[in-house]
Amino acid sequence: MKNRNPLSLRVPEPKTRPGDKPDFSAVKLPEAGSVPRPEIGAHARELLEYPFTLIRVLDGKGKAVGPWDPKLDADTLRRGLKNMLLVRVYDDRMYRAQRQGKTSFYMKSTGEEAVAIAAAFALERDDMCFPSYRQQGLLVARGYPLVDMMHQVYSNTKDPVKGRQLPIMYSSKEYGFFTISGNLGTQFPQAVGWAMASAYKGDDRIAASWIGDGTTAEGDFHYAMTFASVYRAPVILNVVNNQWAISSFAGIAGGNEATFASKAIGYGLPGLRVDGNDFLAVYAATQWAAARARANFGATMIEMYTYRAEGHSTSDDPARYRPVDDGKSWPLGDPVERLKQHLVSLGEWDDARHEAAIKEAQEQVRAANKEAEAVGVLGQGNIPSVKTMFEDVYKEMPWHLRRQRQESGV
Amino acid sequence: MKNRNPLSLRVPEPKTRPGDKPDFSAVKLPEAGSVPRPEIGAHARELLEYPFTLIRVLDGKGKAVGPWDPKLDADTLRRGLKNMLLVRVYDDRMYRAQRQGKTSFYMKSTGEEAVAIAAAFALERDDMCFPSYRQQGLLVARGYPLVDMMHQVYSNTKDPVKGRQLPIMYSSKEYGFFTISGNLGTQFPQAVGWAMASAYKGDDRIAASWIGDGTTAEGDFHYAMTFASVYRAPVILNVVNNQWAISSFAGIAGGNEATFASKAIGYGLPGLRVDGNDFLAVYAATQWAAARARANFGATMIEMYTYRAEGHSTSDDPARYRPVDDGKSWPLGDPVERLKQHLVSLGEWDDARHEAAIKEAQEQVRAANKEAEAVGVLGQGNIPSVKTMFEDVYKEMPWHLRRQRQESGV
Amino acid sequence: MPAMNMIQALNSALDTMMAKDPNVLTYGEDAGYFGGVFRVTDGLQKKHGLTRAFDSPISEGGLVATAIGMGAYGLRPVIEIQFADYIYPGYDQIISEAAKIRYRSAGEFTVPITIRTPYGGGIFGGQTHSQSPEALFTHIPGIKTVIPSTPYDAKGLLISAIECDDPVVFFEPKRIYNGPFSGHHDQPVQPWSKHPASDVPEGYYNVPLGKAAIVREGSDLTVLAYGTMVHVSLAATAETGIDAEVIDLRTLVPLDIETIVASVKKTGRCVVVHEATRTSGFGAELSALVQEHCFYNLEAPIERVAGYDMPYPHAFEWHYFPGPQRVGDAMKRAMENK
Amino acid sequence: MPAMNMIQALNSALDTMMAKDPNVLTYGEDAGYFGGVFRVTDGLQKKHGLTRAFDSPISEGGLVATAIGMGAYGLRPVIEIQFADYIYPGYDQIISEAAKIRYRSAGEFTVPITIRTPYGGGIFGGQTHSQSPEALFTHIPGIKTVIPSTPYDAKGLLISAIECDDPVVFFEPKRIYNGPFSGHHDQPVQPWSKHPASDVPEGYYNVPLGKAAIVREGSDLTVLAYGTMVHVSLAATAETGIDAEVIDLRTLVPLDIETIVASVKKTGRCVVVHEATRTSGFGAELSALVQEHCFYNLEAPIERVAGYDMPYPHAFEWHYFPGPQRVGDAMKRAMENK
Ligand SMILES: Cc1ncc(C[n+]2csc(CCOP(=O)(O)OP(=O)(O)O)c2C)c(N)n1
Ligand SMILES: Cc1ncc(C[n+]2csc(CCOP(=O)(O)OP(=O)(O)O)c2C)c(N)n1
Ligand SMILES: [Mg+2]
Ligand SMILES: [Mg+2]
Repeated sequence: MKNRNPLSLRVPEPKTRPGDKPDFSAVKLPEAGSVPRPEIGAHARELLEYPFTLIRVLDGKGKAVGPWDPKLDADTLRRGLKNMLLVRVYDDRMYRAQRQGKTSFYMKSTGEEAVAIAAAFALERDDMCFPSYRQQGLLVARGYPLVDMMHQVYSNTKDPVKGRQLPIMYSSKEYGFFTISGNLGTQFPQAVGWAMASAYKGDDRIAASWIGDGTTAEGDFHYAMTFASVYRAPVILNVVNNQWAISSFAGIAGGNEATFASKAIGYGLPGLRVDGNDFLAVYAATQWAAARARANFGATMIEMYTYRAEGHSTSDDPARYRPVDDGKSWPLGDPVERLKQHLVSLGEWDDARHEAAIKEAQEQVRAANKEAEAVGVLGQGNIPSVKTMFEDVYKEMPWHLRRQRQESGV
Repeated sequence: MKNRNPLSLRVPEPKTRPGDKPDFSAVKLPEAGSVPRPEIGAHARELLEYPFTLIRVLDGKGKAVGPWDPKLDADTLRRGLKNMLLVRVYDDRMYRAQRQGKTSFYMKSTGEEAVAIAAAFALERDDMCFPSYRQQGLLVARGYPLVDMMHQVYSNTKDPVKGRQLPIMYSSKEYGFFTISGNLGTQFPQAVGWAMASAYKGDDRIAASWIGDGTTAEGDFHYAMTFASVYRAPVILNVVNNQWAISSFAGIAGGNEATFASKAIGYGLPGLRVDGNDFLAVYAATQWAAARARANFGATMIEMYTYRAEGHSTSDDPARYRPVDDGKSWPLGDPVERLKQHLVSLGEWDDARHEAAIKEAQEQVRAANKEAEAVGVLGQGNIPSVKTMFEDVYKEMPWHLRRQRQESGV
Repeated sequence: MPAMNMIQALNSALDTMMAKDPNVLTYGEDAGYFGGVFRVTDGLQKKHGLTRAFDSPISEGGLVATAIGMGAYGLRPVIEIQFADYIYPGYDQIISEAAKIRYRSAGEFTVPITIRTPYGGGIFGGQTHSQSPEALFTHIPGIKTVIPSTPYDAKGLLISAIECDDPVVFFEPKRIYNGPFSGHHDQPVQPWSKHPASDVPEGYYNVPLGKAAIVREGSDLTVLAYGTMVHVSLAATAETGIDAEVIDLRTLVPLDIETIVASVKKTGRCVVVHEATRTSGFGAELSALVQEHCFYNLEAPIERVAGYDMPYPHAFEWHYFPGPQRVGDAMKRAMENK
Repeated sequence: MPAMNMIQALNSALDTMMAKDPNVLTYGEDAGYFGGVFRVTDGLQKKHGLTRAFDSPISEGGLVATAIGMGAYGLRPVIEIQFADYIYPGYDQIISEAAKIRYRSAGEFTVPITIRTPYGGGIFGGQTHSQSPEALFTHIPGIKTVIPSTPYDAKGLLISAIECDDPVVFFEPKRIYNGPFSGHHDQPVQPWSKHPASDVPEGYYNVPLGKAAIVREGSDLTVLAYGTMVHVSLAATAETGIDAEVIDLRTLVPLDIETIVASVKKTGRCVVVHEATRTSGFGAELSALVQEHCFYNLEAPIERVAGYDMPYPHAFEWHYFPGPQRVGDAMKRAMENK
């Protein structure tokens, strides 16, 4: 018989709010090295536990342990560290540029550098990336010129996308970096389509895409997972769980009820859950998924478990909705510090070299920024010719746009 | 290093096509009664195996076995059987009416009667249903007048929706049956919203919704699951896996890669997989999910595992894409025959009474149809006044519709 | 040449392009083995292989999104949306992505995809199998919107759409798949075989996008129509005896403005016809353009004949459908003011 | 009464209705604890409770769909779509469901929901924070489309929208959230406090839907505008010295046709202004309606001033934005023909 207890609506709330002490006691961390590494051909049905654990390689002392250790040589590790430093310095500089009124908007990837850099290292140079706005590290790792990124951020006369896009919405076909969209998640199923095309043509290139934890709630997430599963598309679908979607904690996206990685189960895809602040773990998981895709075993979904250390964007102030310095208490630390610690423990790095590397990165960024600012910053009129505003709507300009261009008097 | 094997695109194909023998050897059936029945308050994390098994109560001999046996009395079972017979006879009659040119379109639920009837029995009369077009059994079980259903199918002057909807797109607020949409899946997240409202108000009514296997690929499926999970909505989300979506087998929706029930895991919801041709199993699973929802433990997703015994609709000819009589070989049989067998084995039913029940159903349908046809069938002009065509677009008719009505000369 | 109906002509366009270009493939709900609920892709899987014509999940959003990804790779996918009434789950990917990718990437990435979808009423399909949503696409820069009215144009325009480097939404007037339709539902159905435009070449040819066709020359007034309404307008012309110039737009964006303006300057009167609901329909744009270009030539108000502003109501098919009577009445009103 | 800007006025409307009616609740992305990226729901969770103003998953489709379900239950949910540019994943639920449920159920089920969303340019938001998609809703029967241009109207219209038993899409001109905007981006920003319409009552009042406002009486020509463009049009009027009658439509559907027709019959000239892209924008419908109702009164072609047909380009904010110069030029063209 029907019980007569009144129902009630549950609205999830984070453990802490401004004024509270950071509290990550709910974050359960299995030992580094404790998760086995399956065959790349393993059936998804055999991998049901992976979404509920956490793949970690670097332990508390910075040692690389367990079957997921990719055994990278010291040079590669140093390049990874330097790339992460470069992105971090670049982010700081561009953030400052926005504060100085030199552009309208900026978004940092601080604390999440390993997610992009290690992935770029594990992928082939000609694999295609469909990023969100927080994987600028992919471009940096692939050697895209910093100054061109800055031209884009400043919307100046050398902006590769001709001043048409909001800052950080980079695009580079040459570097295998798909034009970033302001509409969250749309790139996820597009990456699957690109991967289907590669398979259709008997090519050997794969695709990879990244969305955030909050974006998993969009239909595009479901479309991507469904098509990737049905057509066994060679694609890596990364969910970067940095715990926040602007002011909403991951629980608003369902993160309290199940891990994001576990969403892979319902599509018959492997779901790996990875310490996103562990360069080696990100590299190893990406490498596994890439090998699996290239061997025609299809797609893998990877939850990159990390933390958005700073504000969502220059328009955001996290102090309004989470404890100040929340990030400093993140139990998985900082990706730069952890890879540094690892290299130091190997005797392949030290504070002096680290300082020098930071200086070098700052030098690179300063030089590039000097060059970019010389070309122009936003609001000073050094924008592409207004004529070009009417181009590329279609391959050929139709009569009505020609007419509008005339009326505009340019 | 990158391997150079060419990739290839995989397009799933069903085991059999026209000309082949039906082959259901891939359908794995656990013993009836073998699946335990968890506490209604069990955490979804403890229920990970449920999406991969099959809840069955009626065994091969028609005996009710195991912990899911709802122990219904014989009268209830007989009412269930009679309701299923009534829907089947009704479907046959309306299908014939369309073939006779008395309406434009019809869709049967043949073979899936238990899915709707047993659910209606397990739900409270005032729980709200958000059905697809194949749960006419809900209306029948709740005692909605057959003749009104026919008026709708004939779009005649007594059509409750005033001739505005395609046949079978019923609507009845009084009977807790939400207006059916032609757009697949839209009702799934709407049901979640209704359930959230019930919880918001401290009400004790719950919602239930039904979509097909094919429809799970729509974004609305994902929206419903996400919101139901996040806000712990008191709703039952049923996926009626009848193996086909028009001409596409369930593999095109991802059914070869994972069970539909397993999609619940990624949202932290219980996912039950149920023999949809087993009246008792459908009743028991619905009862469990309803009790769970009413006790404020939130939503349950149920995969009703059944088979679309006939064509998708009057516009469809399944002989073009699957073996003829495929349905006859469905390993889980026919819901009417199985409940009949159960009642007979209990000594509560026999062939004579069954024949009589069929006759009675035919009588009811014949009488109702006589009445409905007398009011009018499609194409004979006995439609609602054309004036009414302009009403209910808005609560009050705006000037432009008044003007269009004038111009139309009615 | 054998007479083709519009379904056969569309099928022939796909077959021709799949044979010509290995980068052309097609997929959609029920579009594979079964050949589509309207049979437009019939036989393509058997002839060109499982991976070139296949079924898709019921996910219009996924259909469009994956096609965009394929287009970015370099393929020319043709996807089928089973009914235009069901295109909306894919709307975001069409207008936020397909339409904008060339522009936002400064031409680096392009979306050479074709989205085929049957539209329009006249088949007792009720409110979710009868819609005409073309205006929801003509408002979006970056998309081309194409609507044929004969088998010959259907094949030629579809081939042009597939070859087009910009995304094309290709609306197919399902009511005239099997034969032209005057709007007189009570008269016997005409097969295409009796119509000259059913004379469709087997192989490759194209009909350029952006060019309208004057299907009837006349001097009294100009009728602007597309799809099924072209045939209804011709019927109304015959029945009213008004010497109308009937223009089949064929492409809505980019529009063939010269042909329209030249005609209205000649006739001084204009009637715009479509099935879509009136308010903010494409007829509004046509009316605005005509008065902007021909204000001093107009001798009477531009008339719009369109669907009433409501969902397409099942039982009222013929009260709702803008048939020759309503088109004729508008033509007469446009002639009144001398 | 304290001066309110448009954000405070909208917040006050929500606060007033939540206090008045327990069936009113609001949710959206970042709309709960944080109070919305534009602060419109600021403080409502603290004051009215966690279940009455809360965050939603990033799922515009789910937002609209659950609101429809709540509406069917009997609540009056107000949902926030963070930017109009992101409304499209919810488009199917809005136009296929919210707009049609009353009709298809013969009035049995209704959808008394309000969908709030900031729209429009002028903030260097680039192509996905500057869009004006109103015409994609005015084409859909069953929805009301509302756009305020002042704090007073914003509160009064939002209250009417919440009380309306039909679904309302409520577009908020984000550029004028904090102050009116003439279009002269180089001039100092004006706060609302200097504007009479910032004089907003604390408690309940409403401004009826479907009624336009004549914000400036004039005899030379009629300007039809809404949202930010009302202020731009007033600036253009002052700068050209043309004695224009400026009409703020406030509701696009249902439209206040009487006010429009009376004005154009008086002036004989008309300029239509909006930020949305020109082709198939709502200006086309306005132009078509005016020439249908006032053909014999028109002394010059109806002019349209609109966004160019392209995505809103970031660096070209002020070349793209239809400012007072472009509006003024159109007004002059409309005056030329004597
Ligand atoms: C379709 C859509 N809805 C809403 C937004 C506004 N928005 C921009 S970023 C963001 C939060 C995204 O969070 P998440 O996916 O976790 O990515 P993160 O920013 O944490 O990397 C929102 C809601 C948008 N850009 N697109
Ligand atoms: C959004 C949308 N896309 C496509 C269709 C066309 N359509 C109607 S029924 C159907 C198949 C549905 O299959 P399934 O979900 O398995 O339900 P079943 O018919 O088997 O009960 C399709 C594709 C539709 N009605 N709505
Ligand atoms: Mg995030
Ligand atoms: Mg099915």
